[in-house]
Amino acid sequence: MAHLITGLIFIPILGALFVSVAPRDYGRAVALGSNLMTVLVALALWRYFDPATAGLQMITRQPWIPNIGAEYFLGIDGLSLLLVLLTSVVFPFALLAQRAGRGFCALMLVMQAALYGTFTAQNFILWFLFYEMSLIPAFLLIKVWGGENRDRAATKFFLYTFLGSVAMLLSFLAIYLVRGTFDFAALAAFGKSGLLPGKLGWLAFAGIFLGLAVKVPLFPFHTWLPDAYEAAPTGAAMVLTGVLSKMGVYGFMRLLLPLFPNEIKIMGPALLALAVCSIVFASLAAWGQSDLKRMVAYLSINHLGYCMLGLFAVTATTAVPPREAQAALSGVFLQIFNHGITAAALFYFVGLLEQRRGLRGLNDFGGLMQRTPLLCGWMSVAMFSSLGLPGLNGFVGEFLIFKGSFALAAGYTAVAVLGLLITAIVFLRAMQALFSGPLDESCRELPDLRLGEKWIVLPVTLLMFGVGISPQFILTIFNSTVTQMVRLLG
Amino acid sequence: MSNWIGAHLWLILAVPLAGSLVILSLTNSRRTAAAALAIVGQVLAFVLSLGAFLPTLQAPGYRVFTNFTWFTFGEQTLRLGFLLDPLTAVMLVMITLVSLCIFVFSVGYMASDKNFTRFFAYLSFFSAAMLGVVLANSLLLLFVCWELVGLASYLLIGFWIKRPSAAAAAKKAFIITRIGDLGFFLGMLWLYGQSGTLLFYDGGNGALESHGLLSLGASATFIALLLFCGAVGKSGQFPLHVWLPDAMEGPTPVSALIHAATMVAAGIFLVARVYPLFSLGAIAGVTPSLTVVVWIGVVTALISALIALAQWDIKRILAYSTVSQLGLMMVSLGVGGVVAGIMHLLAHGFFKALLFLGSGSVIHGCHEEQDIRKMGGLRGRMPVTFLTYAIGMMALSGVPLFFSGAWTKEEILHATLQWPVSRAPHFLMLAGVVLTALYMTRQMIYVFFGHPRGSAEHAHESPPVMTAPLIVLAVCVIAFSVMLTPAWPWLFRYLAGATASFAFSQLIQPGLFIALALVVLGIALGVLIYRRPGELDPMEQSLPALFRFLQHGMWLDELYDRTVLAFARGAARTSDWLDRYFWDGLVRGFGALGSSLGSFTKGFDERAINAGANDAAAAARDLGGLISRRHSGQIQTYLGVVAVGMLALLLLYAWLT
Amino acid sequence: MNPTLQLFLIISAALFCIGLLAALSRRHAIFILIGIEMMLAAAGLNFIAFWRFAPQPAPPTGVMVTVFAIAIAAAEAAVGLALVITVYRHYRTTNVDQIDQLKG
Amino acid sequence: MNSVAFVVIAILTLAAALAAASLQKLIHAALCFAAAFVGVAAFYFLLGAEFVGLVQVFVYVGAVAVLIVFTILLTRRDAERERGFHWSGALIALAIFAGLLWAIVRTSGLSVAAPWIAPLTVRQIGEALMTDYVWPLQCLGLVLTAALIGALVLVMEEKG
Repeated sequence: MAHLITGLIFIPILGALFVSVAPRDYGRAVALGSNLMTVLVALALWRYFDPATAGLQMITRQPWIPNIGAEYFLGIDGLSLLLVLLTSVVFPFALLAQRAGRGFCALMLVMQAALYGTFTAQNFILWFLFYEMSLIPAFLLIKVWGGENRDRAATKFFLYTFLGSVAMLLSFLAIYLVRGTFDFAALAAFGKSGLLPGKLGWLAFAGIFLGLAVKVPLFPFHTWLPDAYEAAPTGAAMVLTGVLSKMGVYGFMRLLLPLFPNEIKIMGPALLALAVCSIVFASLAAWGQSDLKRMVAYLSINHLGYCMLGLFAVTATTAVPPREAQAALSGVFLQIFNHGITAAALFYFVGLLEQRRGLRGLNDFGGLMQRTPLLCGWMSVAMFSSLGLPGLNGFVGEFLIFKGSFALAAGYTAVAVLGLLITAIVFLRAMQALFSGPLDESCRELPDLRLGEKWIVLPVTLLMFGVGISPQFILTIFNSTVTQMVRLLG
Repeated sequence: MSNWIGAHLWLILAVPLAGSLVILSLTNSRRTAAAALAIVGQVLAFVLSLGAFLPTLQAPGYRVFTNFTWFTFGEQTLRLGFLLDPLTAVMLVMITLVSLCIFVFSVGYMASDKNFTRFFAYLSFFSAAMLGVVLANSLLLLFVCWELVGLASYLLIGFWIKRPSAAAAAKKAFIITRIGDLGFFLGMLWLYGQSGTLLFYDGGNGALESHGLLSLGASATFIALLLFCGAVGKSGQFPLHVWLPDAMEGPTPVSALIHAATMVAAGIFLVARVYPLFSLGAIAGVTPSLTVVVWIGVVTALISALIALAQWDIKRILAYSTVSQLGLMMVSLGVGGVVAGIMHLLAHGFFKALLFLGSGSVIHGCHEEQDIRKMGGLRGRMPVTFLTYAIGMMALSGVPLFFSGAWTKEEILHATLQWPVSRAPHFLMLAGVVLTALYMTRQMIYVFFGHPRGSAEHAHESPPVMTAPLIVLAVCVIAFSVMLTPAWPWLFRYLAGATASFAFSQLIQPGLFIALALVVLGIALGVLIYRRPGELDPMEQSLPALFRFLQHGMWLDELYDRTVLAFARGAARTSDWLDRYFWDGLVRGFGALGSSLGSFTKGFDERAINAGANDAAAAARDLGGLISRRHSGQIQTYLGVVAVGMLALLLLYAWLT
Repeated sequence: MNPTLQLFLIISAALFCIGLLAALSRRHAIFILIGIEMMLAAAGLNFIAFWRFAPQPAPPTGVMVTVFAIAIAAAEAAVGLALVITVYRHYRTTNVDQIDQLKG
Repeated sequence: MNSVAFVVIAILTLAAALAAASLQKLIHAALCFAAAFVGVAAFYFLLGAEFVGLVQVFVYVGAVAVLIVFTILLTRRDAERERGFHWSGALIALAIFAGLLWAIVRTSGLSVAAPWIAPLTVRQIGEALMTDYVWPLQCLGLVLTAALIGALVLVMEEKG
């Protein structure tokens, strides 16, 4: 049982090896097979996970390089399990979405392993190893299989995230030199009384913040994202937005919040302002886009902004009422999951449109509802989920985030609510341009959803409805983790 | 029975919802099945509503609720619930009855539409969502259903998807109501934060009960005003009323459903439902929030009645009339006449549905013509439509005794008279009564009297499937007036939670004469002015500028377009630009700083040693080249960057120690 | 006066910077390689010096690292020079200013 | 430790290194490079790491320097004389040297004299290599093999 997590990490790596030696036409099948196994393992993890216990579970702990405090230390709590499940959902979805060769599949699997590792590692060295390991496949996926401007986008993506990582690594080296451990839990214990003294503490905070803010991304470090998502192939874009962006949010929760509670409290208003800027500017920028993929990319920034808003609101006030903090954090957790599913689905649909039409500008389509009603219907579901319509998954998370953040930081929240409005405008504008009006000449021959595509869309859509109508099954996973986090903050 | 229905209130909305889902999964060719399913679902909902209505008659102040846990987060639970009280019960009956008529009418009206099944799926969904709004015992559940109502109206307004104008109107409706909903959302969050619950009634712990209200304190005013924003959006109050006339792009049954029974009533219902929040801390029935409600209502009622005078589209006239009547209801709620407002809402639901369906019948008969200038003389060609329409018109204008609108208007005017703050609303509403009679007379004359113009020459009466609902609704309008007379104030007392008795002497009240005089004045004025209907409106002849001003809805759309929208679009463009050039540049600037130091390897000696004094332009060009050269793959540049990074680290070390 | 650790470190720093100078300033690929080798040697010198001046008895870690570093440097030099020859054949030049195909 | 020897070696090494970095003719630079590395090896001897010093001489002077000379000869058409020099590189190098110097000087506890030391025998090193460092050794073997093959492939490819 304790080795389930190890299995989770190594199955995709083995899968990647098998994919690269498999016959050319079977690469994707092998990759999907490997994903089936990881889904089963993830389900087993879920089955054996005890939601009533707050701390780490299913711990695997082996010494690795004792000289530098590196350990092979894996374990899951509610947050980790949530992200592991998300990874296990999004990767098969992405692999099914993209008709791809062996190289693509192998890289995707390596990235999957890295993500599982990132979400379960409890020692910085191990975590950082996985964190960086995900970067290289992502870079290559954009660079080799990307669309227009892929070279520029890939380099930009790599440079931004890598510089962020370097800053983070340096900060952790400083922490290690002072505290002598890389263990998250041990470091968190120092956090309350100040992890590092004076200037050094601020510097380390800034470094880690920078690394994570680039990854999320948080305004104004987000400019790599639209380029990268625009250039990335559909499958990679789905994974980038669905899971990779969550590494940053996860990092904020796992590292910054417990390790630097004092610094983050002092910086609270500024951080909240950045989150609000993320929300408002990104949605406005999405309004200004005519390329569907770029538009969805900007909305992705906007939605992660909600996560950041909830997260920073929890830390922004000196005396945090536990009720509100629990609401905000639960909302952030739910939003992580919801955004992963919904944004991936949106990229999938944009990919379908692009695949059929060859273009993906807002004005390259028109009147699709008459020609492809099913595609339009399902895509609308994803769009409404993203704009936070009640009954679909997006609403529950956003409601909880805003419930918490409104009580904790009312002014910021009131501005952030504008994001909800602008998101609605952006999506309705897109729907108007794509679906309604007279049928565009160029869209006369577009086929509707094929059988295989229906089966790909169905589970994800069901999940959207499921979470929207009865979110309890997701909330149960992390309720005790949230409670514990709030208690530590208070 | 009463216990059973109290515990199974969810069935009332589940039936149409299930119907809608089943219809959605049908193929386009299963038209009969779709219509049958929708109507059966609606009949069932109607029967269940009656079943819910009956027990509420037992005792004054009847209230039953069932609460349940939606989900648990952290250590708290979020609870939702369903509620049955007189307010809910009468709304249920009204909504299901009117919807039923509209469903039957649609079978005829939409008979030739390709997407017949989809239409009925949407209609059922709309009805389910609206029933949810009425049944909710939790502000959150109310909000959820409220948004779903918005979605359904979006789908229905934009139903004729090929028309770009329909798509634009649908978008406008959704976005403008969502502006109001943001206020609603914030108000809900605030209320939740303050009182810790969103349930209305929870055995003494609900937000509307003494315990919850006590915890609000001074914030109640703000919460109430924020919630009122939602009502302003949904009920088309000034300044967010602009979506409602445009929403006429949808099929006529949709207009009837949205403008009569359901969506627009939601805002009034919301204010009535959370009335304890508005009236918290009232002195003689006046609070700041209620005062805002009154003035918004007054402005809305007058503005839209004036605009209605200058419209040519038969449905737009009705739409502005709806806005005006909703304003009247808001005034009523604001001055403390909650019951009067709700009664007017019910009465309005019936007669406005009747008018819209009648206009649908007219449009259908005139081959999809909506311009009243091209109608005329339909009195003889469409007798049933004419008669029922006349009944609706008289109810709307407020002709006393047999028409429901008169009694409720009289109640409202009576309530405004007692408002301690100002008499102005009372007199302005009296003016509104005259205006209403005037524009309805104008419409009647243009449509049904005079000589046929344009397509009206080939007009024909609609099929029975369309006229039958008209007759049913007309009968309802007249029958309903019995329940509204002050002689037997049964409904009034029922809603107010008191018992009623019959007193014939109450039938004739002095206020009635004033109202009668005003209505007669309005109609007479109308007949006088519009006695010769033609291409040119009399007002257009005498006051062309004013007419154009009113015809274009006081240029409000244009005003919004030039100010708010232009600003927002500019902001969107600016943030896109900032993103591409400024933020990107700023962040990369730091990188550029490092790497230009690195790529100095090349730039430095060329510029400083070899070149000497160049002119400024060349220097600028070189600088551009310097930055773009960062992308060239020179190993030494990279090495230089690394070295500069090391220098930076050394400096950092110096700063730290 | 016997040389102290400080002196060795200064020498090592000087050697490193000379290597850096060669790697940054010269345009010939072979000079860059030479520069890199010098920087590596400077690092090795540091390791040995720290080992020598550490409180005794010290484990021979510094020595071992240097041995390994030398071996790796040799490998690196071999590959680097092979690259130089290949590039020279390809472009007929070894001047790195004219080789900018490593565009990212 | 002899301070005279130290000064002499230091001057020779640094001078040779500087020459290697700045001489115009490549072949001269390569020879100076070899000399500088002999100097480094001498430092190793001075510090009591005779084995490392020997390895340094064998590997650098015996192998790498020869390789460099061969390469120069192979590419000599172009490599005769090298023109460009980036002065900014010198600036950066100087700045870094200043920074390092500053850091070294202000770090306290570096002005220690060398303690007495038992000579480090080759046997000890061999034992360490085969026990504590056996894994790195194996990995290094792999790296060297890979480098060998890689270099061969790189150089041969053109002919095929």
